[in-house]
Amino acid sequence: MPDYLPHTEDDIKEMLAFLGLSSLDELFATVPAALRLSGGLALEEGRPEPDVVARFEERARANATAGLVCFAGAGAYDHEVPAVVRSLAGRSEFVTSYTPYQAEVAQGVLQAVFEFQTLVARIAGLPIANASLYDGASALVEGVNLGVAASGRPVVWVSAGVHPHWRAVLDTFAVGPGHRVVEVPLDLGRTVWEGAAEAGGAPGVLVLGYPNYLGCLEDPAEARALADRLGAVLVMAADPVAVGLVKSPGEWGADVMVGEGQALGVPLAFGGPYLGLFACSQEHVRRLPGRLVGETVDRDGRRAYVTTLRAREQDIRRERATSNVCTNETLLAVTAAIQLGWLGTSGLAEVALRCARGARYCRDALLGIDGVEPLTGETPVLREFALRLPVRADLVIGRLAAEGYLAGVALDQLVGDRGDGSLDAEAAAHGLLVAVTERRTRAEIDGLVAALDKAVRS
Amino acid sequence: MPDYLPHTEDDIKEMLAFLGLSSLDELFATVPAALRLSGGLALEEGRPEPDVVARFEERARANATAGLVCFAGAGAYDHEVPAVVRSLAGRSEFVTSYTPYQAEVAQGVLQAVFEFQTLVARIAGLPIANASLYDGASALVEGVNLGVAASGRPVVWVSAGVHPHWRAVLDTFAVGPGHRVVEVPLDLGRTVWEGAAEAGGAPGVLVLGYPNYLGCLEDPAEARALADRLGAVLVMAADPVAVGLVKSPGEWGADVMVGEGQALGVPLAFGGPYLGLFACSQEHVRRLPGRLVGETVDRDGRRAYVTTLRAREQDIRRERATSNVCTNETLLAVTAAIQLGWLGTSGLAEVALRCARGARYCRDALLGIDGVEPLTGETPVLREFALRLPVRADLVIGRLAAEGYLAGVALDQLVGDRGDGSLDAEAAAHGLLVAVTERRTRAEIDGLVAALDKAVRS
Amino acid sequence: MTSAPGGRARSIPLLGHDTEPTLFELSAPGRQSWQLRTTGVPDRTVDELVPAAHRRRELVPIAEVSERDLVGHFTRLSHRQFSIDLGAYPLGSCTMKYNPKVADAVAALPGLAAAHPGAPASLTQGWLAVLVELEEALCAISGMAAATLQPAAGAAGELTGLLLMRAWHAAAGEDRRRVIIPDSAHGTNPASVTLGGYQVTTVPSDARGCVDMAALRAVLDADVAGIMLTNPNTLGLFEEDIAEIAGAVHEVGGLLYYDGANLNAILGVVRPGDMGFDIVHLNLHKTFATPHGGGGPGAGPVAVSARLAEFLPGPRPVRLAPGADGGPRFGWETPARSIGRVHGWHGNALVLARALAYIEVHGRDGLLRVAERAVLNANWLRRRLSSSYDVAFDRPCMHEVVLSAATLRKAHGVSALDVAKRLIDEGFHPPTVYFPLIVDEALMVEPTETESKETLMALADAFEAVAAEAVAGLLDHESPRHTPVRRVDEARAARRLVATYDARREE
Amino acid sequence: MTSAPGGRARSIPLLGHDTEPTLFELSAPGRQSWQLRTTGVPDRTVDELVPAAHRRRELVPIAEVSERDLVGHFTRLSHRQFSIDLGAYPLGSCTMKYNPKVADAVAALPGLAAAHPGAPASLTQGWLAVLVELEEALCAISGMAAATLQPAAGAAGELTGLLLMRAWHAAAGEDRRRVIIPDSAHGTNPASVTLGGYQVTTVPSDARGCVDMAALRAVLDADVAGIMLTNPNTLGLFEEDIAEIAGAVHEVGGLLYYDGANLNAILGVVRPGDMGFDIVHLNLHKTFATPHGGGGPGAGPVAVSARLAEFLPGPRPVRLAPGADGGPRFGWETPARSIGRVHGWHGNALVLARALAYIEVHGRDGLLRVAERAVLNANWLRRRLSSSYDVAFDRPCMHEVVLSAATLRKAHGVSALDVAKRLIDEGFHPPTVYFPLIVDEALMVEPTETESKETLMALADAFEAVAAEAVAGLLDHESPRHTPVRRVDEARAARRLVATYDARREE
Ligand SMILES: Cc1ncc(COP(=O)(O)O)c(C=O)c1O
Ligand SMILES: Cc1ncc(COP(=O)(O)O)c(C=O)c1O
Repeated sequence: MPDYLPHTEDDIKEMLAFLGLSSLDELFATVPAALRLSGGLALEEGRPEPDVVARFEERARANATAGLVCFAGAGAYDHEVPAVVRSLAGRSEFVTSYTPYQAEVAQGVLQAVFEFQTLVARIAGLPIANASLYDGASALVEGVNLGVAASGRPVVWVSAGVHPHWRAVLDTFAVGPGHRVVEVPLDLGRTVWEGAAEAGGAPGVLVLGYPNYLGCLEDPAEARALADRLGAVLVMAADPVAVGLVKSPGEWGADVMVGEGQALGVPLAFGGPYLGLFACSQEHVRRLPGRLVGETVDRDGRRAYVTTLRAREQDIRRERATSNVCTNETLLAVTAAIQLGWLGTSGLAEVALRCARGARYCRDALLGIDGVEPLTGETPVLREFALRLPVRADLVIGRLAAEGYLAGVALDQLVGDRGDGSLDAEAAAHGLLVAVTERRTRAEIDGLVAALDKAVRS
Repeated sequence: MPDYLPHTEDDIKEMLAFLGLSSLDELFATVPAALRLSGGLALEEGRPEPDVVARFEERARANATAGLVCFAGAGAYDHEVPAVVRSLAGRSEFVTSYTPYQAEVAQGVLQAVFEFQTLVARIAGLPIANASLYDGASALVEGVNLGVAASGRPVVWVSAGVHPHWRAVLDTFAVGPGHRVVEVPLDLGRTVWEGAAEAGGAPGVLVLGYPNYLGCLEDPAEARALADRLGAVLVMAADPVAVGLVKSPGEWGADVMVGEGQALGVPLAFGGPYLGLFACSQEHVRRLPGRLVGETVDRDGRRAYVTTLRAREQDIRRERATSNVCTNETLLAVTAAIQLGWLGTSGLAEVALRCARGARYCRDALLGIDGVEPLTGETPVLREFALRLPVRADLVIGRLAAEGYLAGVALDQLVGDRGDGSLDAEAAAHGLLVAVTERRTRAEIDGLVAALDKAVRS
Repeated sequence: MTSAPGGRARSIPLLGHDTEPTLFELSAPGRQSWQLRTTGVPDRTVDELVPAAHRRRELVPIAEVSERDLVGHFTRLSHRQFSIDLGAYPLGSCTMKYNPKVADAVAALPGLAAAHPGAPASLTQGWLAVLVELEEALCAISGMAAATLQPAAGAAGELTGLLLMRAWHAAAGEDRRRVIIPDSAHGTNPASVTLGGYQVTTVPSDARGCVDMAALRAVLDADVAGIMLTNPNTLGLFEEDIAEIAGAVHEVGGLLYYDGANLNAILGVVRPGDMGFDIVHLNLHKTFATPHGGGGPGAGPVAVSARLAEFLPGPRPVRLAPGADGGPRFGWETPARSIGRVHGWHGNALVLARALAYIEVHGRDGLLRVAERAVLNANWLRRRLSSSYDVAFDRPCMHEVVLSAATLRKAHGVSALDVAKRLIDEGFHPPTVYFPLIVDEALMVEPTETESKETLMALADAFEAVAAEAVAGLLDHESPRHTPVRRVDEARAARRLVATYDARREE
Repeated sequence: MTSAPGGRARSIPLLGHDTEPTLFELSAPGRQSWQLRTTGVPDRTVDELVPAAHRRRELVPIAEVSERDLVGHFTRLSHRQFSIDLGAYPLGSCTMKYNPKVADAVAALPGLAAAHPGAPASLTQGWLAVLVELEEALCAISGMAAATLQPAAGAAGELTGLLLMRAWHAAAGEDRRRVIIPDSAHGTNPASVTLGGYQVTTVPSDARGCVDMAALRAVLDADVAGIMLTNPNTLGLFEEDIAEIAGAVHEVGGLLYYDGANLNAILGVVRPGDMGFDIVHLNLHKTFATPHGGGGPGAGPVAVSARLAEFLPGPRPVRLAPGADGGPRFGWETPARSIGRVHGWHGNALVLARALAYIEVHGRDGLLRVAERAVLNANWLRRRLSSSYDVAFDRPCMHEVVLSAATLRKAHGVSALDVAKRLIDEGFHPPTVYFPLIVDEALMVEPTETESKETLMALADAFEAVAAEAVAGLLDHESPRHTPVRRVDEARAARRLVATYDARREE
């Protein structure tokens, strides 16, 4: 009977006696007999750890993808995570503690999160960042909620260049508050804001992806100008690695930055746990969703950290809270702080640069294959780009897996039937999104190109 | 230029200036120019971590053995090491500290070693155990040195049942002090003490393996009686797992226990680092080799631990020290303490029992294959046993590797040309030593048997 | 400005009580930790790659530290942090039980950790198996028909559940506006209700600490979309009238939502589905021991009864017809009337894998033992402490007990906070304080099943010693005394907000 | 007797200064942590398997604790332990530099960690490659022809080297009896000499802290088997006369042994082989940054000049003719006149792998930088501290500097120990004290190259503050003050030996 319980038979006897009970079952006297489960749970008996580990090793082997050279991205990137970051983030003090409710015994997590907030704020080019949200998609939802609250207008214009999954999540959660989400279509990888107006109702919020889900760097100045004209809050869904090379959302004039922090030291892990990044301008601080760590002093005047502006949060404000988030992704925020500390000022830029070099080299080579066309126009790309293959993308991915490569993400799988306003079903079916991180060597890229060349011809 | 150095160009300039130097090279002015290395070391340029990791992953893949179901033993056993032991023993406070010279900041390691000493003493059935030695072989050498010093007689009778590598190491190190090592031959797995006398000179030390290298449990009472008659010190080279089921060296009357602690939570790791166990009776405490942790109090009367009886050690006693050991295997001693804590009183016995069950089941089945004969007589075995195959053992090992099994260790490879007094070259060539730990399942054993059956017939 | 020394350790309690400099103070221009793979990819300048309009002028300032100083800094921070691995953590409502290390090992398997979430099902059968088998186990445990594993935490599960409620009523052509929650509910419940587009109707607790049936009946009508309950409730008490409650709510066409934060108490004893709940969220980071990471990640799967399954978020991992080899096959499927995605990918996958490992080790028998021991421990503490503290509702409790310092406060001017802080000096993490809100000076104690009788005794002794001090007028407001920082000035933190290092420097 | 509570944490400095109970005090009959694989192997009773004569009557008493309490105990112990990862560790002669985490990752690769040492060469080509390539690198670094990787630590290397010396002379039909070591030598040197069957002849150091040439010449004769030196020596000074020393020793037919503990200072600058050494041991756990594990494991490979190669321990990993595919192939070979095995298997393999990783990351250029920075740091400290402390030999040093508290002692009654203990309160691990023996009140400081200028400045400030206190008569014998235990009673430990928990109970 494997478990982690310390109770010996004697312990149980003594403790029951102390309670004046004669059986463990009596502990549940307040549970109506009629409701009691008879026959126990419909689960197997417990198995010792080594058996369970063996099962998981088998399941792990059944994930062929983990062994492939990864050119897939679409919001989840295969960046370098060094041993030093894994070992520090794995310290059990960070891993097995709860939310820092008692500051005196939680300065470790509190200070690490304070440093994380500082780093996110610097990347965002905005003064305030919170202690994390679930993932990029949930950060987007919170950003839109903040924007609607701030503008007082429930109409939201979202560029179709924002990650399709994030847009889907936004649609799901817009139902409650009753936001009216208008999707602004792409054309050749650029958002066509012009048409949007017809949708009726002045928007309170504009959302732009930077880069967008096809890897294109659109012009945030255009969105900013539009937002100014409409008196709307500008939310930029930005990639923290790209910001190593390009202007920050703050520099572009965004009011809110939301983002996915997976690229900052978090493993691919089949999509989670990831890390929602959230930053905003000073004026919105009291609408900030989620936890915030602030600096203060202790009774001896020593510098100390504590969660602050708690009055925004659900446990105090309850139904009037700015958000319902409680548990967030602190451990991954701490991991990101460590990873950023490892990268440092030069490393973040270097990673972004190497990604861009690899992507450029890879894209040029792939476009050399006949039948392979760019899916986007002149809009510049950095780490990721979209192609139109002469063959269905899912077939190509299947063939390249056999050659040892995860060639990318098939667009139709990614956008499902929601599209992005420019992709017809046929283009989606032949669309492949390819990402190249700093970990990809020239040999791997050449190998991919050769294999893809073969695959589209056979 | 990858490295872990914090010095910026400015740091170096400032520091050199402070020293009144104009180049780093001048730091080495005291090194005669004639001796200076010109052209630098004949090594490659440094490579970044990920390149080096990739190289090691390739090397790791080239160790086919690591992927095989392991039936090899011969002093290195594939026992269960749970995640909890690995994670605790991997705490950086244990991993990256030096020898506990400053007790006030080293209570963690000191107490863990104190607990290790207690556990080894209990396993040995002897009152004193040290803080570890390099491995079983070095523990044997130290045990013999202690015995010679205590008895004042340099003649050492060593059973040929002691691990062949350990005997080889003993021979190597006997040269310095000038011990006369007499190897007492085996017959059908049992030491034949009778003949030994002829070797001339009354022995000061007797050494018996328990179990011996062929897995046989010889009768220590016989050795004890002989030692009493000869006034010799009895050193038992005992296996800590076996002691889970059998009498301890102390119960058998041994003066000294030496042993290999690898089975107590240490990975196979191609033979090292392993863990030398050393325990002895009270009367020999001042001759104890190596470090010893003792309990005391601090100035406030709080219980505290510190290294003690230092006057035995090289740094104080120098050429008159009981041993030259300084760095030992502390981290593995701490690991063993954690592993034993995890096993607990019932677990150590359970592991020993499961090994014995598996070995019995496996041995019976293998002996069912025609042409496969036992190499030892009626002497009982526990975890390990020796067989005589109809085919050369190395061939069989090669064939079974292709089937996914490491069938065992070939005797001739193990004993080399030193033998054990009973093995003729031909027997050695056909001899296979098979070990079965608690990790081996019935399915794995059945698979081994089937494969071996096939291998000896083809 | 010169940087702080990265190798000085007076900030670890082992050596001293200094503050630890920030990463930014440890930074010195030119230091570097990063090492990246040699790729052989042709060099190109930033100018070639990034159009001038987008190019940033200066690098993003991060910090410049050596790997050695990076390690020193974060290792020192870890010594300033309490955790379960260091000792008991009886934080009510948080179920801080021991997190088995085997789950960490499972989560670290490259075959799981290095799997890309966008890879096709054919290449991720192992992960799909993990998800499907976990969903099946969670349904068996909760007594529901189907589940979504997407919600990243409990609160996300709550909101997902409320949207399911909304979709259900909408499908029935109804537009109900109110959701009922008891006054003892956790803050995420009302917050989620609002985000779900509903108004909160609060029902009081009765003298026994349970939902006041009369009051409930009074607010039930056709405008009620449903009710959110946790059972046992946040007072650690089992809602004995749950069957009546379910009947009454269902009668007006409402749905019952189960907040699974307290499921630990009833594993294998009674299932939410059998109590009449329609929607259930489970906190895997509580009941199933996935480490809480100092505030997250968690996972809050939502399980529903058959009639609600078609509304679940999608895509969902599902079993397909066995493959040619007869082995199981898995794929993705989006329910007919799905409310849509609630997570960017498939949920907090590695947390889900950990929970499955925990469930597989314990199995049907082990999970029942977990509940029994958790309830045994809590009741033992309740009984032991009822003489020195007020017990909010002094009758058999489930996995936790809510004490109160109300009497100590009135008689001796000592608050729940003083008691909590003083317990730190005794070597224990304090219980949850001032929650639930309906209990004056609440001290909410959840020992969990992994603490031993000896630990409970020591904890009880500590509680009693503190009470005795209070009675003797010896308990001051000075504790904790040994921690590297003493009581912190929370008011100042809010008044002069310094949420980043840069804000500090601007001061 | 009731057991101690496994969940109470007042022994971690974060919360308090209690002593941590032993594993044995945490034990309670019936508790269990172990979980073993389900094997399906037929059950058999102990009686069936173990003959009565051998069977033990009672189980070996270990301890009975839950996994949770096991974790609590050892995690708490870790909080009572200082380590490099927490801060600077300027322990002279120990080269406590930062240990790169990448080496841990390499050592954890299952392909390395799960390889059985008895498997045939055909199945362990990867390991053989690691060993051969490391041997080649170490020879390049030391300027020798061949090496053995078997010795498990420096002292084991020394003894191996002395036996090689012995074998060499024996082969020449000589039986020399004496080995010379300087009075500044590390204790393992003389101890190894004795175990090597030689007598120690000590030569004094001259006014410059180096071997006194005249004194050396005086003791050199045909009975001298060789000399053991470390260069730079334990005073951190380079033996400038090394060429003369080598000449003189070789002249009488002796061999030169190089104790590599201080190699860090001269990596890529000068090689022992070029100085005339015949036998060299290297401390991989110092120079090559393999973690010291609180006292071990280490690795002490021994490299020799060509003429001694045939005596090396065996079997040795060697390169074979390339395989059919042209790729490298490796095997085992025992030298013609091998002194035999010095390790149970092939040496401390995982330590060796770590060292190779370290060498490959640094390469020819990086290793030189290591030496330069190590020497730069030590000299900076020497210069800074020469005004507040005696410097044993105040001239340019190599990787470490030996200070002395002699003046402080005479003038202010403050010992090196007082200074060392006081430094702990300043947030630093103390330097090595009272070694080398020839320096009165020695404080041996080795900052290593991985500490930054800022750390050196803080360390220097701390040293100076302590000296100032001493001069002001403010330095007492009470430090350290913050540590969980204060100065310990070493005399009592030796007087009333309690080396096991059972011995304590017998008291
Ligand atoms: C009763 C109760 N409900 C809901 C929650 C919210 O769960 P989470 O923090 O995972 O969002 C919690 C956790 O604090 C809780 O205790
Ligand atoms: C100068 C010197 N020689 C030899 C040794 C012995 O090395 P080890 O501890 O690895 O046996 C040391 C280590 O303390 C040393 O400093």
